[in-house]
Amino acid sequence: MEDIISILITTIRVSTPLILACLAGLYSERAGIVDIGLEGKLLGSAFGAAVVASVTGNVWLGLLAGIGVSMMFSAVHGLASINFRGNQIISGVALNFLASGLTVFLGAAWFGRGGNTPPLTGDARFYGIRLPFAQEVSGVPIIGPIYSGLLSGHTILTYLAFLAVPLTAWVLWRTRFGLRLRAVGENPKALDTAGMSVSWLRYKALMITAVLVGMGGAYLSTAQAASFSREMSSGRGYIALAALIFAKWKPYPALGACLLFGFLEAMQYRLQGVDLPLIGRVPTQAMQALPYVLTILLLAGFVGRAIAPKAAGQPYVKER
Amino acid sequence: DPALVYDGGGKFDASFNESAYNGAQRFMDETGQAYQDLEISGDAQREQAIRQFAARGNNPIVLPGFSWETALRSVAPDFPDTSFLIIDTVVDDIENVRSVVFKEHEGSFLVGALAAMATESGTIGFIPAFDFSLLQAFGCGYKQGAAYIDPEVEVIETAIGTGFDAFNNPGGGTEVALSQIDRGADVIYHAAGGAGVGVLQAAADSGVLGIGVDSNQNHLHPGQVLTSMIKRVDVAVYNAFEDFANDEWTNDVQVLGLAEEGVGAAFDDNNAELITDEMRTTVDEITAAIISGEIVVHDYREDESCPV
Amino acid sequence: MDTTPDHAQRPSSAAGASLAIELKKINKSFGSVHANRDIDLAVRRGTVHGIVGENGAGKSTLMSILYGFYHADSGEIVVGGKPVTIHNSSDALALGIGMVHQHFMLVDNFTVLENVILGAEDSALLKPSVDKARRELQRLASDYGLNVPVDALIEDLSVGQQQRVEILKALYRGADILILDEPTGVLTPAEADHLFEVLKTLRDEGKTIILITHKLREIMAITDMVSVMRQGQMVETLETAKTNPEQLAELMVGRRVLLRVEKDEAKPGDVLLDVTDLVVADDMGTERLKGVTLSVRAGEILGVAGVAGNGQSELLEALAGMRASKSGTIRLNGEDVTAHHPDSAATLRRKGLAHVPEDRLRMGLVTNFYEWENSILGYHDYDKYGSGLMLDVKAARAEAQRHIEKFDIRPANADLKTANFSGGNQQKIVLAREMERDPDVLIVGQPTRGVDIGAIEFIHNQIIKMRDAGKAILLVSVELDEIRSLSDRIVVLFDGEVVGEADPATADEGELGLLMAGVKSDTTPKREATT
Amino acid sequence: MSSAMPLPRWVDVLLLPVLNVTLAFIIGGIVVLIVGENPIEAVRIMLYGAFGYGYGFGFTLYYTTNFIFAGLAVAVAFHAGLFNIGGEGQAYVGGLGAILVALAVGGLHWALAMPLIMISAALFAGFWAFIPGYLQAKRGSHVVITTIMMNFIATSMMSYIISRILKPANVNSDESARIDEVTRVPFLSEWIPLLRNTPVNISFVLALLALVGVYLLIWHTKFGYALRTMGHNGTAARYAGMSNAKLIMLAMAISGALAGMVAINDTAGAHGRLILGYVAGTGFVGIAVAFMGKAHPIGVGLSALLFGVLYQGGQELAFTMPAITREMIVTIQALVILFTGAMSNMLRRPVELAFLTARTRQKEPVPTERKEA
Ligand SMILES: Nc1ncnc2c1ncn2[C@@H]1O[C@H](COP(=O)(O)OP(=O)(O)OP(=O)(O)O)[C@@H](O)[C@H]1O
Ligand SMILES: Nc1ncnc2c1ncn2[C@@H]1O[C@H](COP(=O)(O)OP(=O)(O)OP(=O)(O)O)[C@@H](O)[C@H]1O
Ligand SMILES: [Mg+2]
Ligand SMILES: [Mg+2]
Repeated sequence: MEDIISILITTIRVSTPLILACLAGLYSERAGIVDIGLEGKLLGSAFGAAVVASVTGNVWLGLLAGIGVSMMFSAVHGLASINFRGNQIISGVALNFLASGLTVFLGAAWFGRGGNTPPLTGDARFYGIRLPFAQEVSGVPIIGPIYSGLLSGHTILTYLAFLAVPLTAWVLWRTRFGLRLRAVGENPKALDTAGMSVSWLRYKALMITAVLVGMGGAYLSTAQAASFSREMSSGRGYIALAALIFAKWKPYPALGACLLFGFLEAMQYRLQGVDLPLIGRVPTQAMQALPYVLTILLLAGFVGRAIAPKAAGQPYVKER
Repeated sequence: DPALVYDGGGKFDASFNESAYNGAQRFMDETGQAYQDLEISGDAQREQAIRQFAARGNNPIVLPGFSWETALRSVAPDFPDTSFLIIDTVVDDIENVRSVVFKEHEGSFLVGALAAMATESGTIGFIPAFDFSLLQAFGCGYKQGAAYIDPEVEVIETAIGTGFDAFNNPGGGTEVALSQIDRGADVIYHAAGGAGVGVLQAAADSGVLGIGVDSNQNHLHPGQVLTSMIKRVDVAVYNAFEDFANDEWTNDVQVLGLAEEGVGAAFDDNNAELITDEMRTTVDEITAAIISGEIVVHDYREDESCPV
Repeated sequence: MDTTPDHAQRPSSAAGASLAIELKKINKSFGSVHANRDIDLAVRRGTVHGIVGENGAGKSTLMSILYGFYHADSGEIVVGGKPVTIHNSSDALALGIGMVHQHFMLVDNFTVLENVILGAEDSALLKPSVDKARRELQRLASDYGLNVPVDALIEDLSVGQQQRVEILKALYRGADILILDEPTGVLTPAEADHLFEVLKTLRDEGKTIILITHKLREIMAITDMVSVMRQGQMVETLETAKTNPEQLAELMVGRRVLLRVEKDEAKPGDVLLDVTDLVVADDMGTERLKGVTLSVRAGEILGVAGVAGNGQSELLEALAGMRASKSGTIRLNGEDVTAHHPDSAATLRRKGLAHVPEDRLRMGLVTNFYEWENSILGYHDYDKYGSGLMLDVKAARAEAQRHIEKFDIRPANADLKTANFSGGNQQKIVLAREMERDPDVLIVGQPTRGVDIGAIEFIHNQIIKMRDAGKAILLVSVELDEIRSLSDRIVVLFDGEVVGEADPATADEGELGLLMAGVKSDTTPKREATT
Repeated sequence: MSSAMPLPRWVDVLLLPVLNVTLAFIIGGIVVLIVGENPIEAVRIMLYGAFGYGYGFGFTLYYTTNFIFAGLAVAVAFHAGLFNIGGEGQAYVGGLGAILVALAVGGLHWALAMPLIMISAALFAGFWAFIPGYLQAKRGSHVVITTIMMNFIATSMMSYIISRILKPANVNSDESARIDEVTRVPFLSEWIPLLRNTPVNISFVLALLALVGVYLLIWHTKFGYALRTMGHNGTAARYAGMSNAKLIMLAMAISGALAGMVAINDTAGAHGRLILGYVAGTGFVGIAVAFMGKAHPIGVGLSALLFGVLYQGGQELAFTMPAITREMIVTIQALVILFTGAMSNMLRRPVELAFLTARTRQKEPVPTERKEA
């Protein structure tokens, strides 16, 4: 039981940035903009958040800065793929490179620590929040470990990430914005001829993307770790993208997919060097490849053909 | 001028390369002697970097890291008047090369012993960046030290990643540390360079003890880092610069272990409260025993295996 | 059916009737193409105003300007007597202008309701708008006979129903002036009739309708006025009652056009294509052909009539070897060639089958290729175009040049990207490629879809020539006129089955129309019938 | 995209890319300014470092070789409508293929060994790319995702193989044994003394041949025709009787095999052994190279050279201007990709406009001016 709880706790922590990035990608791709630059945005906003948090000593300003950085990235991505009708994948790849170069370059120039920021302490980072009565309940069997151990004690960003899932579902299916968002990813012309601006709608979606992925980046450097270090996003943006496809661009399945990837990672840490029954000791590297192998198997086996929003990846061309 | 070319992890990796940098910096501060340094971005640049420095007359040239060996072997003979220092591997068949290697396993033995004495849960952790032999040598020494104190102590070992990029994944370090803590580890030793920052952070946040590596990392979380396994790369670099400046350069192989004070456990104000007198005494005894040869610490690199 | 124009009752030259729309000296260029040149157009309120013209004459462009989709380079727009500037479609909608585009602007995986309210929502939350739209659609349905299942997904609707959704969208937004761009291209005669009934009702209520079409029959049947455009200019505006198809055709093309197909009696020979009990499923696994049996002889044209979506596409693809059949057999020249494998298209070609696909842009052409590259599509691995692995570019260019000359493809430049040819010329590129192989069997889908009458004349003549040369031709078209004038025999496809066979010489349109709607002599309609 | 008024070809293939690269450099220059260095001087040093002397030039060619292979890999897949982001992993696995054969035939003269090593590297890397190709063709899994996953898997797998299997006991670093000197792909310096001590080797010639080969493959073979048909319009390919599934798998395998040639340059040549993580981003640079070169071999060759210059010149820069680190080079790379790849239309409009006005002004006096190349 305790083992399971502890793996699940790790799962939640590891999943948090994935969920945020995955939902971010959902808004963008639902609006018809493929965002392979999630990785770069995560990295960039992790950097922005850590820099500002360490300079000001205020983690909330850091969070804002993180979001600000991903906003800038989104703006460039929007400019390239909405205004200049460029290839969205190339734009994303370019942003990933940019984040990987600029963060270290600027970080080294500003802090002289090879691109890393100074460690964050005190108010400059997020801490776990103890839910009400967590202390009191902790002794109760079953409920205790689940409530006090599993559910309590995460940072505000984790709770926000989980809240963002139902919120996204609600926005998508119950609001005017959601209707238009879904439409613009399927058939932008339908919106255009109905008198709405395709570009503006897509920019709005990209801004939401930026907010969410900015929170994800801030989580990496100010909640999970307590400083920025180079390449710290280490592929999470790509995993989030895979999760999004796996979830067929739907919010609750996206949550499920991210938790699954988080769980695989948690298991991977857990099973290293452990003698498994029948199999024996599996090489570390095999354990570490497991989430990726499973992703491929799941994509190929279970999901079948994932049908993306029809207009995703295609620039909307409108002659004036 | 002397030159220093960093290994893959880059100048400020918070451990190995940074330690080399600190040595060079200290020399400059003390003597006013400037030096040149460079970070490389790929294996192809290794030879290029050395050759370029040598061609420009930089002398001596310091190469921290065993990955320099191949490049050094092809360049050094072309520049017989230039002196080279390579750290972490032995190149003894070329005239103008000095080699410095450390007995990391001895230092790790000490911190392993300290961890075994400090643990209350009977479980301690080791976190290498990824699975390769140098880091295994750290781990193996650590395990021997722990077993020396108490054979019952369990050592959990979890790698962060699979390649050099794992050195830059503090988030991974945090998660690995937390998962070890969840499994009961209450002292955790990392050999993960930059990612170790995440390990020590997680340990501090969770109220367990971390153990730093390479340079003295006790100050990162005062009172929450039990000790650090220091590896005096800085001293090796400093000495090289100094010897050259004083015309005392020797092309020899220096093996720096506990006896030479090339490795050791760090004690300072930051961890004073954590180290009991008894622990301190034990460490001193062990140190003496290792120096005298009474205790032989096995080096993983010799046969790629660990007795414990 | 009732296509009698009722100008008689309506005072068509009522000078007092106010103008709904007036366009003055509209100019619009795309790069070096001057699509609209000093266009003047006046549309009277409460009339149906037709616009005709060749492909590329500038009709759609003009209407897109009126609808705010394009911006005119110069000129003035007057709506209801007031000069206006229309920046975008919402301005147009606010002025009461609605448009049904040639290609529907619907979101396929949305419901009808969602499509209708999209862009016309009342509040940030959807619920109130949905409720309101549901009531409103009910009212519109009963007022105009525009019935659609409001909760169905668009992709599950027939084209005719989708078009109703488009009209409902416009009406829901309070459109007073309704523009329809080639609305009948994909409709059955029955659906077209129904559409015209709706349009008449709307007109009688005082709404103004602008109708773009290539079918002069429709112009004669429903419009009050008709404007003719040619090469970006407005040639004439006439009262429909005072003109005739021949005159309109000549105005459009600038020369006399033969509006009828002239052909001799067929001299059928051996059966070259023989299909028995063919069952074929679509990509989703739904059976679209449920046991089709038919045969085509040398020297005859078999017309396959039917409403789009009743299995024509699957029939063509199965015959062409692009789609595996679940059961049944296909014989070509007596040889069993039933495709079990989707790549057998190449094999069938070598056995003497040529295929002009329904959708030239999606299937028949690579628009990004040069013309010469498209002239060998499907035949690139013939020895003629290079031995072994290599491609003989010169030979392919020469082939293209032959096509260009023989089919009068314009512009006569094999090194132009295919995307830059007009629809009619693109169609000619495909036809030339398939016909020049001298195949035994030619299967042709929608050969003249969206093509102007000049090109239609040419294409029809080519098909007849092939027949007279002793080829077996299977022609699939949703244009009943085309089927009737070209075919020697007609079969009607409904819901994946052949529901009847007719002789084009004797069958009347009403009878065919009923068959196409699934009304076999005794059964009741399966799909939506005429309402 | 077809525009109503096509620009002359030279504008499209030469002027616009040059303008875009310039723009990227201007922005990069601003970043250089921010850290307090002189951008003009920086460019001068870079050019000197890349071309100014034999040693630097050798390195430029060496990098160019890698980028040509990586760029061609992406380009071939791109013509088939596939986006292969997996060059990195494919090149890595190709290294395994190269080293296994190179060690197995150790002692064999390089002229005989090289074809064997190439075939093996191509097979290994091709297979690594074939897997995503197969999954795309048969299961519809998007290659963009699967190639990314395959990169991660390659890292793990190779880490295990190198450090646990290939590494001889007597070496410290994680790398394989060395290839026999006679077997190793020879350096060009054997023939051209100017290139002394530089790692540029016979693979450079191979890369130039690959450029020609890919050109012929794409535009002058029937297979290339089929590939491009599918790349532009999969339905039309089906209509033409081509098997999309086969084409996808073949295109990916060829793409991977080209990426695998990086191993000939590095593993079998420059390094003479397989080193942990040796690809070091070359596969990703290939993406930039391919898109900047518009997936055309001439373009790929030129942009590979540009990146070669960036790399070698950047190294020179790092020597001379310590404030400018390797990350600066990555940043400029990103800007080049952004401006030449994703934002290539940004300057297009102004250029089109300029041409239109120039033309209309010239129209009356010189009506023949409209002729296009
Ligand atoms: N988006 C565009 N970009 C460039 N040129 C265009 C564009 N749309 C139309 N044109 C040009 O404008 C001319 C008029 O096109 P338009 O679509 O209005 O013709 P049309 O009369 O509607 O033809 P059809 O009967 O085939 O629908 C075309 O010949 C074409 O040259
Ligand atoms: N987006 C565009 N860019 C450039 N030229 C175009 C574009 N659209 C159309 N054209 C040009 O317009 C001319 C006619 O195009 P148009 O679309 O009107 O053809 P069409 O006959 O109406 O085709 P369809 O039957 O498909 O409607 C062609 O010669 C083509 O070169
Ligand atoms: Mg039109
Ligand atoms: Mg048209």
